[in-house]
Amino acid sequence: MLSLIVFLPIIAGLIILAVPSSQKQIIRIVSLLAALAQGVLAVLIWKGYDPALPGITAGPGGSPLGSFQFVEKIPWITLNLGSFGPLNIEYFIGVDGISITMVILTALVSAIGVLSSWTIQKQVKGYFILYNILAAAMMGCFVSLDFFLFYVFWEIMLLPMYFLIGIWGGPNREYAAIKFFLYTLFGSVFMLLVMIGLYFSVLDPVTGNHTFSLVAMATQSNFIKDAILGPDNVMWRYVAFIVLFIGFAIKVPMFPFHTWLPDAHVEAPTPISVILAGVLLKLGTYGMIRINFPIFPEVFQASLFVIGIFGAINIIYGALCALAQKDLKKMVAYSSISHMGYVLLGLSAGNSEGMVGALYQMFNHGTITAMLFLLVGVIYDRAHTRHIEKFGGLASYMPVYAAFVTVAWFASLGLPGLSGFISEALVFVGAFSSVTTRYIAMVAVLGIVFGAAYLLWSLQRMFLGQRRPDAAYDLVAGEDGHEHIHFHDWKGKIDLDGRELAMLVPLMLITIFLGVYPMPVLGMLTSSINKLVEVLSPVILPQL
Amino acid sequence: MHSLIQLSIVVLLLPLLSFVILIFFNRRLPRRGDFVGVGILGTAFGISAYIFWQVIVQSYDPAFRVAWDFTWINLGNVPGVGPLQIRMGVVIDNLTSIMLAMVTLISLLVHLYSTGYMAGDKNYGRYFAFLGIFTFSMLGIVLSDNLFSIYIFWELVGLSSYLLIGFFFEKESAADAQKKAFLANRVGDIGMWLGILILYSQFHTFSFAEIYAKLAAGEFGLSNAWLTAAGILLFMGCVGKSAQFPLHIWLPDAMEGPTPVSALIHAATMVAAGVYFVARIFVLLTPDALHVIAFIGASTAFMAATIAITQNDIKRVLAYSTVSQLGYMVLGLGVGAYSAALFHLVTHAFFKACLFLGSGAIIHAMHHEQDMRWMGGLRKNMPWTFATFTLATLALAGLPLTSGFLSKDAILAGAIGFAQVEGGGIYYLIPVLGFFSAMLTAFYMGRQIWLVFFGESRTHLKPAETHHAAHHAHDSHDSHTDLHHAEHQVHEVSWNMRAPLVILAALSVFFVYSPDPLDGGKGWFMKMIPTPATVVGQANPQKGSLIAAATATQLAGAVPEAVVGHAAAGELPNAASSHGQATSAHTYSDLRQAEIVHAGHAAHYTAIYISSVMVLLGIGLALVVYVFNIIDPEKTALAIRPLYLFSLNKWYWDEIYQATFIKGSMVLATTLSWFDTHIVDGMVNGVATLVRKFAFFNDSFDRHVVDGAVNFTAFTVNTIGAMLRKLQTGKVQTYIVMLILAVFGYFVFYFTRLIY
Amino acid sequence: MEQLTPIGLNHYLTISAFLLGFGLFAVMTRKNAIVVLMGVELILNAANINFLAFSKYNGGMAGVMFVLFIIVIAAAEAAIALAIVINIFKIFKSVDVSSIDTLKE
Amino acid sequence: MFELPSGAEIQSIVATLQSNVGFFIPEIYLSLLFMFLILLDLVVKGRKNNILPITTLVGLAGTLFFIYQQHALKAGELFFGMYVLDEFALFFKYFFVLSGMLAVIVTMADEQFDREVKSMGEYYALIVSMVIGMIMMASSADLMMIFLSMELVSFTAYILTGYFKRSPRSSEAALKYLVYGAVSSGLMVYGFSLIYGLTAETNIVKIGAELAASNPNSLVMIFATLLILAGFGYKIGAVPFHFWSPDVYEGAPTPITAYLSVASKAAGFALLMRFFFVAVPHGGVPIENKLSIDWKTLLIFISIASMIYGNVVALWQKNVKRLLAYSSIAHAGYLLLGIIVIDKFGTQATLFYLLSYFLMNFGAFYVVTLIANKTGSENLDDYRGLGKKMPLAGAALTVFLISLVGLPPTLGFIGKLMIFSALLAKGSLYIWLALIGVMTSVISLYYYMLIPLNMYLRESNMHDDKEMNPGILAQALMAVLMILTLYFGLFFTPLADFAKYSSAIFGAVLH
Repeated sequence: MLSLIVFLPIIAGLIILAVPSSQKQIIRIVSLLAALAQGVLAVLIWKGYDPALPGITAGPGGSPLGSFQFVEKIPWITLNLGSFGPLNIEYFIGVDGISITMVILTALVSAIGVLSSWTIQKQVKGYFILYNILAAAMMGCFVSLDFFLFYVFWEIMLLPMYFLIGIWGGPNREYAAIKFFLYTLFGSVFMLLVMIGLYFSVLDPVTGNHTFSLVAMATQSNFIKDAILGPDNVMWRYVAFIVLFIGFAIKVPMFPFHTWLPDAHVEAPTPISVILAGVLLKLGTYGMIRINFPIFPEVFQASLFVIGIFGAINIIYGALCALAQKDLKKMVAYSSISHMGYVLLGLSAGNSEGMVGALYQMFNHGTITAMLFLLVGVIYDRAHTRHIEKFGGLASYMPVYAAFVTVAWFASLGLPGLSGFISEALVFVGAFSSVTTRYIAMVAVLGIVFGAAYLLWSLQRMFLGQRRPDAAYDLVAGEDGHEHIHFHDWKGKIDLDGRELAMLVPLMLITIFLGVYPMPVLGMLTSSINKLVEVLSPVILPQL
Repeated sequence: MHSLIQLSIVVLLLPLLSFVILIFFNRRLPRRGDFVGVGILGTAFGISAYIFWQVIVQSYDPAFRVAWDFTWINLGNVPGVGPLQIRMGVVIDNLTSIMLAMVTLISLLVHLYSTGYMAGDKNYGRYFAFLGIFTFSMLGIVLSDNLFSIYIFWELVGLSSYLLIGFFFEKESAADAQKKAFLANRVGDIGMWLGILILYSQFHTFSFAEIYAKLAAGEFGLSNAWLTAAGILLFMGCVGKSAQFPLHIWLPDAMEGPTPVSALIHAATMVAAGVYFVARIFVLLTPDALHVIAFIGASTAFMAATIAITQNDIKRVLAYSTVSQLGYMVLGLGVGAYSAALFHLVTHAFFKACLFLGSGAIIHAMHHEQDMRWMGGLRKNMPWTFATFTLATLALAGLPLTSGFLSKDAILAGAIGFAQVEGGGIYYLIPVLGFFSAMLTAFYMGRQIWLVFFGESRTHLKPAETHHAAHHAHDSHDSHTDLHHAEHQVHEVSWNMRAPLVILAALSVFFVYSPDPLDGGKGWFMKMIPTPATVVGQANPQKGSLIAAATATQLAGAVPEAVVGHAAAGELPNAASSHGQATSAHTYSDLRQAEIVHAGHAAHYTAIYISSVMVLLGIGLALVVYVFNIIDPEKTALAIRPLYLFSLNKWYWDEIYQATFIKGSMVLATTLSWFDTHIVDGMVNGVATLVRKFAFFNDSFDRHVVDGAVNFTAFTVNTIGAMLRKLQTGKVQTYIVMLILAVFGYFVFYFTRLIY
Repeated sequence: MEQLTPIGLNHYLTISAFLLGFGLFAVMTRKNAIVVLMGVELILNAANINFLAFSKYNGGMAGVMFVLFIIVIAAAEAAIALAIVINIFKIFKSVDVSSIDTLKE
Repeated sequence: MFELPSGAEIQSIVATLQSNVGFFIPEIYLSLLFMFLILLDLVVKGRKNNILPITTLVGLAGTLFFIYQQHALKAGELFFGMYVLDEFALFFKYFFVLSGMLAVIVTMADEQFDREVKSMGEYYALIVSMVIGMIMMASSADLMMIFLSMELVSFTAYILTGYFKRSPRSSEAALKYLVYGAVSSGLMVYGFSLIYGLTAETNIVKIGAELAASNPNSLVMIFATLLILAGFGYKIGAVPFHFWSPDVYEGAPTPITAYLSVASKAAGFALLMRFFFVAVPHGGVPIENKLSIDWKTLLIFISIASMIYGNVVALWQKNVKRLLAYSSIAHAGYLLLGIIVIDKFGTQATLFYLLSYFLMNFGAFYVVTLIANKTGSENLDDYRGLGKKMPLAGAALTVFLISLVGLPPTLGFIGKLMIFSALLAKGSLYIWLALIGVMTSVISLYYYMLIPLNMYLRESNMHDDKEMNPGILAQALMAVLMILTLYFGLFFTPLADFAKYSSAIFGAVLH
């Protein structure tokens, strides 16, 4: 089941490989079908998921079953390393509350992404092959419970992303692409070392061999006391934690490792921005939750304050930078930096409210930001510019578009009744309830105001008031007396057309529904998060 | 589930229904579906009236309270806390039922009125949809039984006011105003949110009842300073919504919205929500917090009044009077005159709505002329409007026989009592400011009445171009004005705009509230809304004094009401004996409140005298200036020009904020983004240029990769590379030299290491 | 002539060290390719002397054998070297090692 | 002083020789093949037809069979300890024969030969002789044998490098290679002589024992070690003995470049491992003695220098062959990492890495050759827009480069994984080396990606987007190499087991 959802895009990619590159429509349809099938599978998995099982650590008897669900555990590679015993790498995937939300999100966003890739005209075949590889890799990251497997998927993501930005991107794409690549690789190579170190420090309680299994690593008693990353080796444990954290923080991206994000977003084509903001950023925080924190709980406890500080910096710094942007897409990019800051803050709270909020924020940010980037893409397709100052008064001429933008913008600034609010609220509730991060939370709330400021300001400049003299569109008097808007060299529908609605409406419905009744998602999270908080709580630390 | 609860939920959801219908289908419905809005609100009002009847008239119980809630978010079994849920629910008590009736009534009237006022607007249907969502959120605030849902609806009313202020979004001024309103409210909301967080972090619940119970039980883990902070922070929400100083700036600008909206949202209901909220949390406010509140209220009342006297825009005068009146209410709460403040909330809602709708009628009739200088002599053309407007004005000015007199007077009396109890001194500033503002109120309202209704029409005096501008500013939304625009003759508005005026005016007369035209305390309202017992007291509840304990037992049932028998009564016999009927029913759990209320009643008549004098002074002054022209306003203005300008420019608050916060944050933002692109992204700025010297291939790619973030590394790496590759001379003998050097070099190195 | 110490191991070693030095010097400084190759021969011969000396003083024939092979190898090397140098001369019209540096950064 | 051997002794010597010949079949077979090729060349008059290469391929393939048979034989010393036959040697025998075959294949694909030379003459024969030399390098256990085999390899390499007689670059490369090689082998021999002086032995096993027994003067020892390392280092092309490699790699015919960069480097490593693991005593004793510490520190320096230098300088290259040359220097550094941790796991990792390097480097050079055939250039800028014109070649080259960087799911990733695992398994002392390793591989990403960047992200300056087809056979071979790189990247068990099996011989020596 899970394997299917992971490898469906790969299959689609192979099919596309066989299709002659002239058959653009077929290629698109094939990938769309794959994405939809993924969606269906995601729904099935969601239906079959039992929210009672916590996950995070092994269930009774050290086996993942009874704790994780849809588990597939097949020995993949077994070597004899002589003195180090057999090297076991397993094809070990499964979901718990944390990953299943992300799985659903990924399926949703990649389907949306395929739809919005419809407008891609250049080298369609190559594009969709890479796109499908990317989709598969993302899904794989979220379901893999074996560190080695996770790492493989994690690295596989880089190359398609590099080409997708680099070939189909904007004018400055080379720079953005290589920057993205180098940054993320820099983060992940150290992860490789930590992974190896962990392998030599952890024993699988069942087989008694060294193992890459994240499930085994999440239990401190499985560590060899004097191993390189064992409980005794405090110094290296700290180093490993920091290294891993930076590796993930680059993906988040966390200040000061965020500078690749604005470039990447500005250059990337719309669907890739959607994927990037909708799913890829989540991988950073997901990695922290799945790997970084449970494996080094005591270090996590020690660094709560620092993480919180960085979260607050992200929130406010991102918001302020967004306030100063003239390029709409860059503004949205900085807004995601700001919103991911909420996730970090929630994690740093270290209590259930905060963590649930963080996870929920990940999900909501996925949907909302996808919406934002799609909307940016809509206007960019028409006007070929994203300069905020080059519009004005659009609301009179593109009412539907304006309505969607308004909802999306308000969702992004955390208006109650829309999903973003609940997650931010929970994050603050958690962060404030924990004594460590209380004062940080007090500062971070300023982000709420700045967030409202840049969003409302851009809304006003683009949609309200009158057309600006140097606007990127002209007004022509229609036959019915009213003025109509006209973009030069845009043949299509002025207001949102069917395809765009098909992308936006589902996201919007989800946003509103989850804003009114969050339990469908939260219900899956809570048990896992409570378990996680237990795992992380200082009381069960190994006696160093 | 109690039947009233079911009804109230229906009331809550009906306006939402109207919103949904109208936002999606208004273009398909006849008359853009305005009848849907009016009809639904009519129903809602009917139901709320029934609830009002049930609660207030039928069952005469000051402690009436029914509540119902459900699990909204279930966080499961949280480590360290146990099972944790976030619950949502509604509560009905006397105050709620009164508010319900008031809100739905005014909303209904405004809907009705708007069918006339907004007729022909191109977004007519959307307008009613917005009114619907506003009413929904407002009722949500009224009914919420916990802080979280109040915060949610709090933001939602903010949204709807944002949408309605910016209803004519083609006007830049409107767009600015809506943004300003939303942001100012957000600032307030931050404080409120933090206050909520403080309470939650201690009790892991949002529900009023549970929080109060736990507070009274002394479970508040932090110091009392935190509690005071919580109170003040929560009050910040009110500061934002009720436009208290220093966040009052948004309300006058909010007049960019359609006038009925100003009446509904920015006069009667939403701005009053702040006061309502403070009343809800009244019991957890510590004395220090109350002092802050009182002072802010007083200063707001005074400042707004001083500004109002010089404004020329008819709506702006009313807006500032609204701010000022809200100041009164906050002041009232601050001094502990709980019932009086809420009483004033209700009365003010009616007469201020009446005033706004009246001004709307005038503006409508004057073809969107808003400047009082160009009005005048309207009483002949618009008798109905004149009559109702005048009545409401008298109520606002607080002349006897009006509702305004009763409530304002009670507040002032409370203020005096408060001052006495707190031991005079600086505290006397509060009543003094109150009375002075009363005079100013009377003055500027008199001025307004006179400028608008008396004398001769001054339309022709208006400079043409401004007139033109004013007209064009508005023609965006109104087509039929253009027809009438040709001839300038003013006439009375149609029935659907007249009826609301009459109703509201009728509700501004004293006997609606109290048999005694001079004492609201004798009226039903203040009997039904007694001052609840505080759950904090002056002393730290942890001390577990007799009183606190008693309170706790009382509050175990979460009844925000304290009938602490002999315990307290024994302590204050005089309080028990010499209260008027209003309070004879209850004695108070802590001395301070008791004394204040007692002193307030003692001060009742003094208050009446002083305030009447003040009001008469004010009106007299107005007459002197504007009727008998004994004092020429222009001359005076010139004589005290600095003061005049100060008032005319609203104490320069906008300019100050513009210069400090807005500029500040913009500068900060630009600086940071520069920092981002140049410093963070280029580690060291000079590096980039330095590196270009080393950059060998000169296409953009490398120049870029060489500056930029990853590229500090790239820089060092490249430079090293550039230096090392010099070794590759292409001469084989250099290579050999290198080889020999390497071998013998290491040998020497090893040798030296061997020696040392 | 008792002050003359009999020729000992260290004499051979010194000689070979000198030879090595000369060889390296020639290889590093001489321009003519042929001379450079002669330097190489010097180095090899330095090794040869070492081997012979050691095999004399440590006993065993291995060193001697080694020397034989080295001499053969040196001859072969010389042959190949000359071929290449001639080819170089054909192309560059010079056998100046230091001037042949077209392949470089 | 040397008494003559008696008849009986001579008899026994002859007997041993006879008995040992059976262990020597592949080498003999290859020598026959060598001669046969020369004769065949006389027959075909060096005409350019596929007879010679095909024969070579078949012949080499045949060798594999004989090598396979040797698995059955019991490992041991031959010819009085001159020569050994063990799994380690077998591994490299396969390795060299296969790389020889690949070299032949690349040569067949390379059209440069048609332009540059009239007759292929003894070219293939030389390749075969080089294979022989390298095989003997891998299995020689005596200083003399080592020297001879190395020289055999070197000489053939000189000739092959200068095979384009009329091309100045080729000839210059040959000259530089010759001079540099001669000097460093000379130094090595001098080092040998010193060792011989210290131990009076030429067999490395005996040398090891001798050194362990008598604790020699470490100053002389380090000097000898340095000189010997100069010889080995020049074969493996590690800093600071690498200077010849960029020039030679650039000048030599591409197949030879590939061959040198893979095979002779591997031979150098085989020699290095055998010599130091066996000759330098460190083994059984838990406390490593001074010698091993000395040369280990030496190797650490060298490997760090190679990793940094190779990757950093490569950033500047515009010629793809030269770029790959520098990358091969860097890879020498990574390989040394595996040797530095003196244990079985490390050896296994090194051998594994050699295998992966063999695959990806040959692949890369092969694609470069094919591209050069079409564009006639190895210049980075001429790769613009090739991604569209030669889709498969582009994809394959990208895969090989990614593998060289060491990203999953490729073989190169597993190679790095095992090297780093070996380091980390050894303990915290070696983590810093691992850190340097990963850092430098991040740097390497940058210049490796320059090639795909030019191929895909940039438009070609000449605007004809017609596909260039390198021919079905070449396509197929590329695809096979690419798929192997990916497949073994995901399922590397067989290779890893083979590497372990081959490194078993050091079980006695290494703890």
